[in-house]
Amino acid sequence: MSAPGPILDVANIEVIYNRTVQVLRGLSLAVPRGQVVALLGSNGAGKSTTLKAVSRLLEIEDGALTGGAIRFDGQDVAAFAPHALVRRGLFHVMEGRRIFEDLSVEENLTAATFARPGGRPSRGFALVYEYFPRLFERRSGLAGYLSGGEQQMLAIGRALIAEPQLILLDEPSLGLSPILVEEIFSIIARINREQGTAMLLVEQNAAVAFAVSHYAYIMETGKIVIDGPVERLMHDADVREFYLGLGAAGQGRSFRDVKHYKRRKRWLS
Amino acid sequence: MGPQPAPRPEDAPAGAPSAAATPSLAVAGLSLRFGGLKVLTGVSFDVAPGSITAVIGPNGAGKTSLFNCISGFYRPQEGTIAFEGEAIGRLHPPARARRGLARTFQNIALFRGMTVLDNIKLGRHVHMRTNLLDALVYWGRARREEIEIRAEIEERVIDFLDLNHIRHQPVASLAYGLRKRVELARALAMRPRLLMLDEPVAGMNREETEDMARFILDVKEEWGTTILMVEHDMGLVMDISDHVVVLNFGQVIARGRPAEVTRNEEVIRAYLGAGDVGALRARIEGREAA
Amino acid sequence: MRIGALKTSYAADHALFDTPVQRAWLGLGAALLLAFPFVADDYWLYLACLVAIHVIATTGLNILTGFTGLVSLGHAAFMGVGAYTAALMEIRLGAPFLLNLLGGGLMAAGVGVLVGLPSLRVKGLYLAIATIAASFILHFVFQNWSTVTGGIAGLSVPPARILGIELARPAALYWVILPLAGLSVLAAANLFRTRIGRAFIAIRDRDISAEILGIPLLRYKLMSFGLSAFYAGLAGGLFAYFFRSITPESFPLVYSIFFLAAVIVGGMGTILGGILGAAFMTMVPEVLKLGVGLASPWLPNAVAILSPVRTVVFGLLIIGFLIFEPHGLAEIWRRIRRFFHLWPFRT
Amino acid sequence: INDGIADYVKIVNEAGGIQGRKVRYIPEDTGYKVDQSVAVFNKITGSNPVSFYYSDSTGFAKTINPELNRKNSMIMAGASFASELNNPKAYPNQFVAGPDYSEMIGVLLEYIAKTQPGARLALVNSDTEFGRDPVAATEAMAAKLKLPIAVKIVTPPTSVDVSTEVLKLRRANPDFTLFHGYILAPLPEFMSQAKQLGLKTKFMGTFWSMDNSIWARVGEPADGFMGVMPYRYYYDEAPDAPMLQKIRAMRPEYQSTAYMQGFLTAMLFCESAKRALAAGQELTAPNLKAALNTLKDFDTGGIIGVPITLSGNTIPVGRVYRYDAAAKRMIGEGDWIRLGKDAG
Amino acid sequence: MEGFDPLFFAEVTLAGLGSGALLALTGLAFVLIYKATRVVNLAIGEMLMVGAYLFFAFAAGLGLPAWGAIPLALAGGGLLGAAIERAIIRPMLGESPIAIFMVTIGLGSVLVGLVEIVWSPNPTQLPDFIGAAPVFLGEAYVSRKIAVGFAVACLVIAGFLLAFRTWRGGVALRATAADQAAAYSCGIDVPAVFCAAWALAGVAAAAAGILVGAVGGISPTMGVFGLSALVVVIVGGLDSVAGALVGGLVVGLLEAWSGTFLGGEYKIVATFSLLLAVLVVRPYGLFGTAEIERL
Ligand SMILES: Nc1ncnc2c1ncn2[C@@H]1O[C@H](COP(=O)(O)OP(=O)(O)OP(=O)(O)O)[C@@H](O)[C@H]1O
Ligand SMILES: Nc1ncnc2c1ncn2[C@@H]1O[C@H](COP(=O)(O)OP(=O)(O)OP(=O)(O)O)[C@@H](O)[C@H]1O
Ligand SMILES: [Mg+2]
Ligand SMILES: [Mg+2]
Repeated sequence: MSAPGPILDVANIEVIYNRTVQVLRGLSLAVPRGQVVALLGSNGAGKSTTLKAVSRLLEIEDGALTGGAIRFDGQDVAAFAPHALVRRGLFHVMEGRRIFEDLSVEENLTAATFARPGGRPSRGFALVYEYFPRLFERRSGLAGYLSGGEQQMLAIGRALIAEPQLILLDEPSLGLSPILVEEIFSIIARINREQGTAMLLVEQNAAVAFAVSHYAYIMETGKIVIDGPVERLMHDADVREFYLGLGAAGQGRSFRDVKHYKRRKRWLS
Repeated sequence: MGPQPAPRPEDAPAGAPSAAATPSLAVAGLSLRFGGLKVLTGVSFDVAPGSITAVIGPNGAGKTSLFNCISGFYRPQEGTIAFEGEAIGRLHPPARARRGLARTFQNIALFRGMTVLDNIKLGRHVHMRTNLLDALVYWGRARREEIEIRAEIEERVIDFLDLNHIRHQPVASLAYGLRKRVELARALAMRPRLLMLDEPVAGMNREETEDMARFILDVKEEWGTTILMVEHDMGLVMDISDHVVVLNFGQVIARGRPAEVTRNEEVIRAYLGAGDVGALRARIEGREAA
Repeated sequence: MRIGALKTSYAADHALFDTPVQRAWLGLGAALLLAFPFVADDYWLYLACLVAIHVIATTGLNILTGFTGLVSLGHAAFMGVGAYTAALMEIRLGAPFLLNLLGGGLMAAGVGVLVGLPSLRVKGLYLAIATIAASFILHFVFQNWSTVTGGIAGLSVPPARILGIELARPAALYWVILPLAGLSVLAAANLFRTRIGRAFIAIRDRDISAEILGIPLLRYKLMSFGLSAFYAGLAGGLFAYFFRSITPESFPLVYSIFFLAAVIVGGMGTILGGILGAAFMTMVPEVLKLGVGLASPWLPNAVAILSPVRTVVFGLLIIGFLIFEPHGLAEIWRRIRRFFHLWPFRT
Repeated sequence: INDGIADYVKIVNEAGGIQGRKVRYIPEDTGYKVDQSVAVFNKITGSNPVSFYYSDSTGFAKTINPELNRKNSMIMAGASFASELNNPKAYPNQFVAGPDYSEMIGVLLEYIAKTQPGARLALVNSDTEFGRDPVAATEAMAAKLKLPIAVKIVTPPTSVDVSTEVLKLRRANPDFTLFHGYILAPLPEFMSQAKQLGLKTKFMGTFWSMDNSIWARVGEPADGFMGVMPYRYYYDEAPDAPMLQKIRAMRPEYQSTAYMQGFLTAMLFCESAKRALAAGQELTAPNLKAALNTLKDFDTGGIIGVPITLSGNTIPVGRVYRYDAAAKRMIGEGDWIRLGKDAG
Repeated sequence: MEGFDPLFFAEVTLAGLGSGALLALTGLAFVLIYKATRVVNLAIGEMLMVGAYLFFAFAAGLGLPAWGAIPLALAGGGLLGAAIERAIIRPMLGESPIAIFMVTIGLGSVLVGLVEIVWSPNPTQLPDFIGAAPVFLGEAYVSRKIAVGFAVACLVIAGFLLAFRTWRGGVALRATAADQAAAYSCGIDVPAVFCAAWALAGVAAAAAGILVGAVGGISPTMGVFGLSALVVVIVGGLDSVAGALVGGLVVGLLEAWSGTFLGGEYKIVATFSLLLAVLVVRPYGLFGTAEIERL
């Protein structure tokens, strides 16, 4: 690799929707090459918005980047159209899977071949089917009728076709059964390890996210509030309480015991 | 409402289905097919009045389809559904709603063009009498009824779910977690006797999940509403449900108290996996090392 | 600047016009409309009546398309049904004027319900096209059921009478048409304060979930079709008495498009939008004509290109509004109001 | 039309007006939409005292009739030749500056009966108010003249492809095919397909499809097309047509048949005003109409080839013309035909 | 009609198939746009009309021979399509289907008005470029123009059918239609796809326009032909190329038969009744894909 810097560098960005609602306020983060970085935060904090800003899909939703800079592989993403970014190796797996429901599984993968500059993935679809044998079984069925987990596999499979340098993954565990969460995350870890693909992972399930990530950021209302290597964050008391649901002593806390009046997060006050 | 002692599943009187009381909901031999695809096969289970029953199972097992059968959107080819002793299998969805079946949806289904308050009011629809003529004239019955339900909703639902500050906002502008809460509010406005929740905490972090858990428990305890819920968050299911039904490929593979179910080998194989993040991490790292 | 009004009861929160300022404006508007016939000439009264008729029809279409989300391109045909019914009741039965209007409305509602029947299965734009089909079939009936509709030659309608007074001129009809338009709009506004209006909107936003929440889809879709067609029929009845002659060509497909355009230009799903849209779209050709009149000294063939220019402007208005102000005139009006609300502090 | 009216008005005013009164002409475009026309009517009559109104369409003529009768202050003529208007009882204040559609067909039928007795006819009409107007009357007249009708064809207003209709025509194999309710399309296609099929039938049309310039653009396939025309063509150099010379002097380029129609209408308007004023009457509708009805063998300055008489609400005259592609002109065939006079 | 004449019936049927092919070609233009952009384009008839007028301008106005004027007119149609996409469809991305549907209605009106201003509202004829010698199939007569139209339409549609089977662009088209953001994220150049779809549709519409104009003459109101094409695509299914072909032929036949055996005034009712019947039985047309409705 030529450039030594991080594959993705987000500096102080601000995002406004519909010219009225400011969602990001000076957010910065970086993804080193070949690493998995987790981005956590409560609902509506702006995690998905951050990813959309990076992949430039923001404009479609009437959002605009009003400040800061985003550099992918050393170049400002503002210089590229969304599809051009994809062809340069930045793939965004969107929230809610967003597979093409009335295309077959294989056609969904074909659609992703547009992400390859030459049009053909170097190993065809073999790589995808190797990671997700289940997709191979259902390759000619309509994607709309896949189960949630299979759809998520397909969404990640599309990313693999592109052979990207960086994958933005938005809540891959959303609505998946525990076993599938495990499976998907194992594969995510495997892809990162075997292909050397860097990932920026947005996740609600902090526990599994920590399991695959090297570094994590936690954001609230549009900015980063804590960040650090996963090892360190896992021992932060607030993170343990609010993201992992662990009591001070480390044991799990039952939902039945949740008080009506709870301690609020320190960084909000 | 202050913190109350939460009854443990073990000592809840209606915790497990008992032969004596009429079950709130009784599903028997339900089968649903789409063309050649068997989505549900011979599903049977009861929901005890006043309990929280969780339906779990792998993706595509047919949980949402089961809900759709119960609320009448899908027509199962075989089987019966009885609600509080009455067979409702042939009723149209609105008729079921009128009998007290309310639900939320897996992919939030709020009405984007309405405010929070109107969305919630819509839940009262089935219990209102205003007809077209009343509505056009407005003065008289329609007005009386509108003001009546407004008062009831404000006092019972909006205060209860703490939605005061957003009642006049259009739902489109709300954050995800709040939308889920508005959906719950809309279902509660239907004065449900059975509340069906399809993945109420999906996409929520730990803290928000805790809030939702509290609301669910409060609904059960303060309103005495029976709850049937689909959820993948095993932490939540374990902690708050009284009874668990496990579906796999459209069939019930296990039933019972949460603790029993989680020990079931088949459930672990099909659904839970190791279920332990520490182990996952260890496995991933182990492989990395290898 | 106005300070936010505090409400002390739920009833107050439900009122249509909730502040004294709004009521004052409303009173002023009503007074102007009352005074209008005494200052305006025939031409302006004619336009006022036509606008009012279009307001009724547009509000009806707005109920169906703007609020219930069912696109209809058969609105002019429903209007035709109302017009023919009213005319026939007048000619054949000699029934009284207001009853004929009601009859026209009800008959149109019946036909509307019939046309709405496929709406349970046929969705979205497929439905829109099905209504085009219905409109052609109705047109065929108007044209070929000659013994009743007078065929292609149509029907001539005697002037309306109320209590023995003949209402032949716009100046006289104004006193019937305008109150009817007012009542129609008020009734529509009322509707959306109640469960029925909410059900319509719910169907527009997500019909399947609405059904599961207890709204019988077919019944409400048909209700919306029927009500919308009733408005069209009422407008059609007035049309018959206003123009005193109806032919199948009086209710062409472009007339339906005109109403749809009025709904969009005014603002889909707002009551005010129906009024503004109808008035705007009715007035545009007149303004254009004025413009051509002014231009004709310089452009000798201005009159000749007026017709195509009108066609172009009609299209551009639709496109322009949809692109630049999708929420229509009602939204512009709202912004203006907000501006004065906060004035002089912020824009 | 507009130009025709304007020109005649100019001629009159340059000649000092009607008994010293100038004539003012207010043109407005309505796009042939009834509500537009009514708006215009109200606008003009609301702000001007009007004696003559030129209307644009049959629909409008019918719509406004009650109002016209109520006002009783003006008379109206227009672009419509609808047979229905030829009813002085129902339409006392309107007239048609020419034959109505039925009478146009009548002219054609008389021509046919004269040149080829017993010829078989095909009637082709568009499915519009305009197209269906003379059908019933045509059948009656044809029966009277002993011309059998071999086939009746109705084309939908939007249809462009006429092959199936041509097939029908071929089966019926008529001697004459009478079109009514069209301006141009689909006549040329009918004619060229029929020629390909070797049909011998002769094609005929009515006023609105008789304009020279339309057929000039069609060119070759138009050759032999015939039709009825109540006025002379712009280029007609008949010696008894001083008005045409005047027109040619005013406008050097070809003027359409519609121009002639407008011109004649204006002429009749003015003539009626002249006569009414001469009789010392006010310009009210009954007076104007009465004045109009006094027209007996009135000389139109050659716009129409024979002196005209208003009968009922119309002027039932016309002449059959045939298009000659080589000359690029409509050429007169036979004499002017006056219905009800020359007919046996 | 007296008795049944098989030859006559065959001729009517052939004529019906011929005009059906023209309908199918127009339907194809419609389907292309719908497939890629989910836009129900009510202005398709007007695009067709503009295509015919462009040919008229090149052939009669500039006096070019047919082989020169046709490609120019087709290119013009394509440009028009692309321009429409750029100017009014792209700003509408993400709006409701109803709104976009209305925009195309507005567009139709603008096109008619512009043509009337440029070329006057009067109907005219296209210069003849097909020739007049009739074609006989066995004993049955077929108008030459109709025969040529049929051949061209069938060739074009067959070409598109083949392309959609094998060509990757077909997937891009459908993916874009299904979810623009997701298509972007797969590296598909969404604006380019949109533009291409509209341009291709413009070409197809212009081709149909030239053929229709050759048969029936041209006038600013010839866009109503688009209404019949609308019936075609509803019957065939909005998103199916094969559906356009089948629907076109079915509607063409129905028009021919009803026009001949019932009378011309029944043509429109017959086709629209067919439309209603199909919709009630198959709400998404004969070959259209049903929307996936899940909760
Ligand atoms: N298209 C949009 N228009 C207006 N506001 C938007 C839009 N998309 C998101 N928002 C608002 O921006 C805020 C952040 O949204 P975002 O989707 O980035 O949150 P998130 O952190 O991804 O939350 P979640 O966990 O629910 O996915 C929310 O308040 C949301 O309501
Ligand atoms: N309308 C339908 N037509 C065809 N197949 C359907 C339909 N609805 C559901 N299915 C199929 O039925 C199966 C069960 O789907 P369902 O949505 O009930 O799963 P689920 O248990 O809710 O899964 P998840 O946990 O992912 O929500 C799936 O394979 C799905 O593809
Ligand atoms: Mg998100
Ligand atoms: Mg589900």
